[in-house]
Amino acid sequence: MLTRDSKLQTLTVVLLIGAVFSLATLVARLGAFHIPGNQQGYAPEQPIAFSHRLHAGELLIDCKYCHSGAETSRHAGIPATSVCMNCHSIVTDTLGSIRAEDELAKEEKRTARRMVSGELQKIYDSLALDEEMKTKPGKVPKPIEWIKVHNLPDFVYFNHSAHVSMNVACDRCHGAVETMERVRQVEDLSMGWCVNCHRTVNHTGIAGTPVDASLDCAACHY
Amino acid sequence: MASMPSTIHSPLILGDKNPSDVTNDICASVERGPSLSWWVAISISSSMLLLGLISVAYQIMTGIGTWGLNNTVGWAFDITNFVFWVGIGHAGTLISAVLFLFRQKWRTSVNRAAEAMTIIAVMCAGIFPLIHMGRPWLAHWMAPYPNTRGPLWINFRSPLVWDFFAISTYFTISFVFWYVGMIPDLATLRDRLKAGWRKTTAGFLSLGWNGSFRTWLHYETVYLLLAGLATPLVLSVHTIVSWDFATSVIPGWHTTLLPPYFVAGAIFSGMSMVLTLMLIARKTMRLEDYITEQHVGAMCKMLIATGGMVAMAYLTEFVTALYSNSPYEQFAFMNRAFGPFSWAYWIMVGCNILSPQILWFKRARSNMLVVFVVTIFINIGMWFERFVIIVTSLHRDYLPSNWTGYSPTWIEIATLVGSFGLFLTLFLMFCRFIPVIAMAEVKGVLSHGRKNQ
Amino acid sequence: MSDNSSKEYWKSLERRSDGVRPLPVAGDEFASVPDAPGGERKGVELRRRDFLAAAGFVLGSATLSGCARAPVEKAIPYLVAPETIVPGRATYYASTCGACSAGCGMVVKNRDGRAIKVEGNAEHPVSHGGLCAVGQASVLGLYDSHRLEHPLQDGQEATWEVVDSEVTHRFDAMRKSGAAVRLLTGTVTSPTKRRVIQAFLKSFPNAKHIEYAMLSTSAICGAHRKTHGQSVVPRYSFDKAAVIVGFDADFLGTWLSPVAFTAGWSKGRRADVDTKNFSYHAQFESRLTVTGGKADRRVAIAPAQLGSVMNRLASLLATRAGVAFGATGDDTDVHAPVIEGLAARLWHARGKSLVVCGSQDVATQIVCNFINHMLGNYGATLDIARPFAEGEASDTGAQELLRELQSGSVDALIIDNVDPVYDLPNGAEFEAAIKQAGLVVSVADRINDTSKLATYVCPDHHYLESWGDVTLGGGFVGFQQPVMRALFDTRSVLESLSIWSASGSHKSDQALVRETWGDQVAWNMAIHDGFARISELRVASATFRNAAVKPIVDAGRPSGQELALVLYPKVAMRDGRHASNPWLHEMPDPITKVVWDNYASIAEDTAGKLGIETGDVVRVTLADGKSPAIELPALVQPAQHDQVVAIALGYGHPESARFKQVGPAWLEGKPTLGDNGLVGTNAAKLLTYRDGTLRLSGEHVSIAKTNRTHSLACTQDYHNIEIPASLVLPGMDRRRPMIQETTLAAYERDGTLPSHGYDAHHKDLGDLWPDDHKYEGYHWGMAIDLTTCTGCSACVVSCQVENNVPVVGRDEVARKRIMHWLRIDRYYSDSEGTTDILHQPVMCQHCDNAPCETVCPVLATAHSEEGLNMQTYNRCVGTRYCANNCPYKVRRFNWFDYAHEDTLANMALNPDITVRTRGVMEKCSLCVQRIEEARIEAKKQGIPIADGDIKTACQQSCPAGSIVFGDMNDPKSAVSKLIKSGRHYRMLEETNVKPSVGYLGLVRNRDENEDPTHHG
Amino acid sequence: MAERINRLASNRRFLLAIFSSENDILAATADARDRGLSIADVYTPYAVHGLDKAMDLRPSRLPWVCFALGFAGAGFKVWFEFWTSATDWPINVGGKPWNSLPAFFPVTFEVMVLFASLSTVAAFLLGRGLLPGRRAKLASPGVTDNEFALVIEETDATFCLDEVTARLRVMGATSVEERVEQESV
Repeated sequence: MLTRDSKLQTLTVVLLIGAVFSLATLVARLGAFHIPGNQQGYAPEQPIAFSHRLHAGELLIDCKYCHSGAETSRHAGIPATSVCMNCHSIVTDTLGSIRAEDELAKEEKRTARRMVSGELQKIYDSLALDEEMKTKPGKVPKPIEWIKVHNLPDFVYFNHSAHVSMNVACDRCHGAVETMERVRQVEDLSMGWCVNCHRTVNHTGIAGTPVDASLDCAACHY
Repeated sequence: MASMPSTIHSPLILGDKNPSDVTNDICASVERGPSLSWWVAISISSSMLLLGLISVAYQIMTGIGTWGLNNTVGWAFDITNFVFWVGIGHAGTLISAVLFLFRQKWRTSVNRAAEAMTIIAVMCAGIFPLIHMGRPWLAHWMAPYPNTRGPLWINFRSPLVWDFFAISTYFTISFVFWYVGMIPDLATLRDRLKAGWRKTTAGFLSLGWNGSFRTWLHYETVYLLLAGLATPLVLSVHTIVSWDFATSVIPGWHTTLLPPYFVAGAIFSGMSMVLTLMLIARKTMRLEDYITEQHVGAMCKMLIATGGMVAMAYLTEFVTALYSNSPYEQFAFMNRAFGPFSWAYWIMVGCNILSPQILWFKRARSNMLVVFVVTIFINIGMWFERFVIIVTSLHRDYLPSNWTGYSPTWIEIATLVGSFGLFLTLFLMFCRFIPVIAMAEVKGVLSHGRKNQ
Repeated sequence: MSDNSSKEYWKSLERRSDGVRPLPVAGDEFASVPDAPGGERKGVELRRRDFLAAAGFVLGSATLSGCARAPVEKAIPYLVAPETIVPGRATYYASTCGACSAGCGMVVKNRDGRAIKVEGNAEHPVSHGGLCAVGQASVLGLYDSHRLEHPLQDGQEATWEVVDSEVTHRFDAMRKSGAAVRLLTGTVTSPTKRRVIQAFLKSFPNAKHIEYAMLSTSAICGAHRKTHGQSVVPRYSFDKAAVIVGFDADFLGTWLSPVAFTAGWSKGRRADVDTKNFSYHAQFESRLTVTGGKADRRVAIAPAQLGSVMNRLASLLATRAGVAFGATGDDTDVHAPVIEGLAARLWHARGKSLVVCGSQDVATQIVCNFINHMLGNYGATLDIARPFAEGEASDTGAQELLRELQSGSVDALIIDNVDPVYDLPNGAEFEAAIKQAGLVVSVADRINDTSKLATYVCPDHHYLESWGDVTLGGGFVGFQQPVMRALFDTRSVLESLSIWSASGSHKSDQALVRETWGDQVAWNMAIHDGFARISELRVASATFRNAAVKPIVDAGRPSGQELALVLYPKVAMRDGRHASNPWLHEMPDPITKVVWDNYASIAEDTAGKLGIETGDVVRVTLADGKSPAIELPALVQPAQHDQVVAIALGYGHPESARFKQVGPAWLEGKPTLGDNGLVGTNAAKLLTYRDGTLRLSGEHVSIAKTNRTHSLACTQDYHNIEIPASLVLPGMDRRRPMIQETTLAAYERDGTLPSHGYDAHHKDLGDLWPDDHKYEGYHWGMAIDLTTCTGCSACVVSCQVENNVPVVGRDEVARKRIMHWLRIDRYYSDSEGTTDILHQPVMCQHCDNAPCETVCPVLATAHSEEGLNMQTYNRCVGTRYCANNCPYKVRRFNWFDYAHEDTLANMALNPDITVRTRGVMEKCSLCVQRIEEARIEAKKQGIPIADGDIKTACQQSCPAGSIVFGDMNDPKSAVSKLIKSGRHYRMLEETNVKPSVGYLGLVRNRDENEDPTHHG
Repeated sequence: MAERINRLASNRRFLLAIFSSENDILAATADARDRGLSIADVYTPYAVHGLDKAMDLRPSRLPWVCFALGFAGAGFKVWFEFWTSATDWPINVGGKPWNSLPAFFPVTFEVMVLFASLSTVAAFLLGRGLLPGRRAKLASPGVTDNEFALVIEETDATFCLDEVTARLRVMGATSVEERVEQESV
């Protein structure tokens, strides 16, 4: 009898340790836990290593310069490649590497080559441009296939212009994009998150202006 | 003793059994190997179950469209089966709880099986609300739990939510009640069986029961409390099921009569199904001494009583409609009796009202074959009662432009057959593995009606 | 914290291709267009469905792992963004509908580079904002996967260069040799096309342009040539007519320009605006049409009786006018008193009346002209100075061509978008004869029975991709403009003819249209508006030639008690040119409510005599035995003349074979197609030529029952306004008050609808909780005028297009599972020997005390703060409890995944609306997407939404303007005014569900003793 | 004597009497109680009525657990329903009032029953130490079949084993034996 009992005890202890261990592992993972569909933290690698930190953070380019649909349409929009070319027809590489080339050319006593960064080259390739910014004959322009970061389910209707015109700041949903090298989904973009904001602003207003954010299902689902 | 037999003083258990006989007799069916007839029965029932499983799988993969429903008749076989099985599921708790509270000692012979039948029937019933959903994989949305949708909970005003809570509570309580009642018998089994998986299982499940009277004392209290709680529960469940219809706006559904009508109907159908199964079990499992003509007679009387209530409800419906002066309501009932589905209505009346009348006669009550046939009729009639309520009310409601017919597809019929398959399979398993009669309770009433003790 | 840990998952996931068919890109200009319009949403419908279906399955297993991610979606921007397109914002272009020759104005919604919805142009001088079902549905023709994507040479893919060079070469040779060139077209309503054709043919010494149409106007043109010297179809103004008489002319349903006529007709029937000028409408017709259904007095006549009835009317009027007319008509006819009363009314309304006739017989049309002339209607309600159309005065051109072809004397045949093999009675002869022609060039958008015979098939643009113009009559011309880039390598027929012309000048269709009009129109304005007013096309010289008038001798056969055949165009299918459009096949016929079939309509008595029931297949044979018999199911039709067998044209089209795949495939599923592998049966074989015109009616037929049956899919099982007498308690009303009607006389006197037993103790039940839901902002509501609703079903299709409502197929409809959010209930009402037809559009009534909401366990349906009954598809678990508890049965359940497999057709989906998955409930949302769009725009501008800013899709399409939507809280809104009307009622008001949709009772211009509610 | 005291400190001694009928055990138990013997427990195959009085046991306090938890469950549920429907996100459902109290009762009732019964059963099982897999300590193998066992603890030195054994035999015991339970240290 005694031996059986002690066997049982050992088993209990082992099981208990196992349970505690699993629980500990689970708790550690809890921080990374995502309900399916919750893509918080999603930061896919993009075809071009475009830095929002540089453009929006350092150069202080307004969000709506590139994402011009935000004010007028439901989609903020990904800028057309031609929008990049507004600047990058002139700016082809970082100041550092151009200077380096200038100095190198000076040392080697030759004219400085035109420097084109690898990432920017992808833009030119997309438009089928050669080094002279002229259309390369025989090459087909191909748009850049960005990876969508902020995906809402298809059964949700979200309208950027409705929010932007009510002075909802971009970072309210997108976070401090101007600090991100690569864009990351900061908020979980869940329904609860949307509803809570809609409820809060109905009490607090946005930047002191009272707003009427709808809580009807049909505001987003139809 | 023989000259003046009366229910109160005649023995409940025949054959002058002592507790040991009871143990031997009842455990025998568990201990001896399955008979050929059991194998035949289970192979038939599990084939039915398989057919049901295939049809449900097909339905879930393809869509509810594989049922004969349409835009007007959104429920038919599915909810009919649901209400039918829930109704069947009422007898067990009723026999266990209500009769317990009323100190009806004869219940002890049938309560175990009746409770098992309840649980199995509720399982059969529970399947239908699940598979009738367009997206059953989202059934958990019926439960209020914290989620990413923020403050979106569920609609506590919906009778379906009430139903969800009622059925799950009912199943839980019935199961607990059944299990608690079974602990002493499991202990008996544990102490009788030779070592093996069955002994281990019985040992595991009997929770260390040792027959201590201190435990018995609390046990009796728990049993009484459970009975006390289960009695309003059993009434509430079918009341809530009836509210699925009664709180709607559909003529023929929207009536205050439905709760008592449904409860009476449920008891009626449940009693009838218990009797059907008991009559088979007493014959095949040689339990004539435990389930005596006296038991059958008592249950027949309950059938007459509840059948009378049901008949009363059928009549009242018409009177209410007539009195309501609502043309929609009046039409609903005229349409029930004389419309395209009048055949279903008259099957219902014939089976539920006319057939039990024969049980007024003692000779009929003591003829097991007659009783058996009557219970089969009632089972059929009660299925049709639900069909009539659901389909004939829906198929012709307010706007004549929406009036449609309904006919089941083979998938639906196969699903109904499958639910019977599940019911019978589980019941046969129960008969095979669990003492079908509550030994501990029967032992307590052995002396009942015996003069010398 | 752990953000970076999951990066690896993403790289490894490939984008799911889903078999999305890439959009064909025409041309390779430097990418000023995206390689896929709306690239961000490309193929999104499939993923959505997959996602919804998969989400549930995945949930359980994935919850613990926490690493389940949605598939990677790509965002593909433009290379160079076009200035006018903002992704996600719709642009609207005015154009002219090309679905039939009526020329209704339309506004086309273009979203992310693709046209997704067409709607009526409210400023249009002809259609006044409505658009019929066919027009609404025609947008799907753009995304028809059967369209040719490139030219064909001998059935093989070819380039335009090759085809052009070869065709031009051969035409040049013919110009020199004087070979016979024939151009076969449908009715040409485009001045530019006529000009281009003339220019093209002029260069050939022996060339001829032949026009034909299955539903031709030649009899009208012929009659006017004889009476007025001009081969025209007048412009009819129903709005100016106080008395309207129709003789077999379904002008509200299918005749000539139903949208414009409905708009005009309904203007005279605004009971709330003006009861004094409420028009009187009498209709003499052999079968039951929507027009007859709306008439104040409808008389069922056999085709053979038409002549005598019109003779009688003409003679009565001639007597009053003091003009001679050769006959007196039959004054012993049973209808004589009716005709006499009508003559008096017409005479009283001289110059304010209109008599129209749909007969294909020139002599009959002449008498019709005579009647209108005597009544002084020319110049008042009929305009031949600025006609609706000019046309051929006979239908014999095509037959002459056939003989020419058979004799082998035609060297080149150009067939422009017509299919004579299908739609002419001797199609088989055509098929054989076309092969005799030396060169056959077909300008067809697809391979059909005729174009498959062509050497070269030069696919035309869809009308939404091309430039064009249409004569509208009344001094207007309508313009078509391309509303999106052509999907395929197609070319406008105008351009093709210009290239093949002698000059060989390659002019674009735009240039050609512009050239036609020169300075006559302000081009930019005209294109912006979609129409322009032009200086008069012709100067009237319309003196009436009395000499032409002769009484009708033999207007129709047979004369005895034999059965007469009546072929007719269905409201949805017309002449069958849209037979590839599933929306139109699934639109319930306004009269019979049958979908996906044509049938032989037989009157109740006749069917009884012959022992035929609905669904029996019958064999219909022309008595003269000239044509082979056709077999099709019978339908017993109330209110049809006993001697008539009516069969719809446009069915049995070879193109309909494609619908084999329509509808769910499952164990007990039945096919959408009939035994012949097609939808319906082609009745064109039974058309006959007589006196130079193609006749639709009057032939003597025999009908025989076969032993086969073919069940017809009908959306309605019960047809009578009264419920069965056997199921009603004695003394109770058999009629339920869902449709309330009255007579003009009673309404003028009372100003309200007659009261009925139902509302006596039910009016204004009040609320138990008046303070909880007050609707302080907007409170959306709708009012539908049953007086002007004709049942034409434009709203049904418009709703389907706007809201991505799936097509379910014949079997599903037969199982009563049609998905239309808006249905039109149709009841027959028998009174005093005549049968009235009642139409009632029913959509979700948006009850403030909605029974459906209470019962939903998961809050998938709830009420908005603005009184809308919201349905959240993604929350729905599909218990169907809501649908059961809906007294109106307007909720629609997705019984299956109603497939959207055709990725091209999916481009017509509205990207703002969720495509619903299997197992969820859906229903009318009162076009909440339009409300939300208007709200967002109003909020951006900081102003409230003005009345009329939001038009629901059904409202927009309604030719009669019967549907009004708006804010019930705004006392000045149109809907509020209608709610105050004495005719306003809400359906099933007595249940106190408080619907937000209300109806305006049906008023017929009748004496009170004709009141249909006062009988028995 | 010292040895006996020593033994008592570490072991408990019991007298086990087996009876074969309900009436015998009732009488024997009552008799033992009247004699002031310490009745450790009685083991029966079924609940013998009257034995509680014979053993002088107090009624069970489980009804209190049942009442309290049932009440708490109902209270929680009615609050939860009110909170979700009227406070957390009031959604207009069919024009019903935010606080649709009557509609909240059915679920409240069900939850009350659920809480009350499950808590009662749980309290019973835990209170009596009935747990899955628990090994039963049987007074006699037949107590779950047909035997009735009376267990009397030898509480003090005055306990006279023979006398009690004799008495028990008189009362109908089919067997009487002494058992010693090792006290675990």
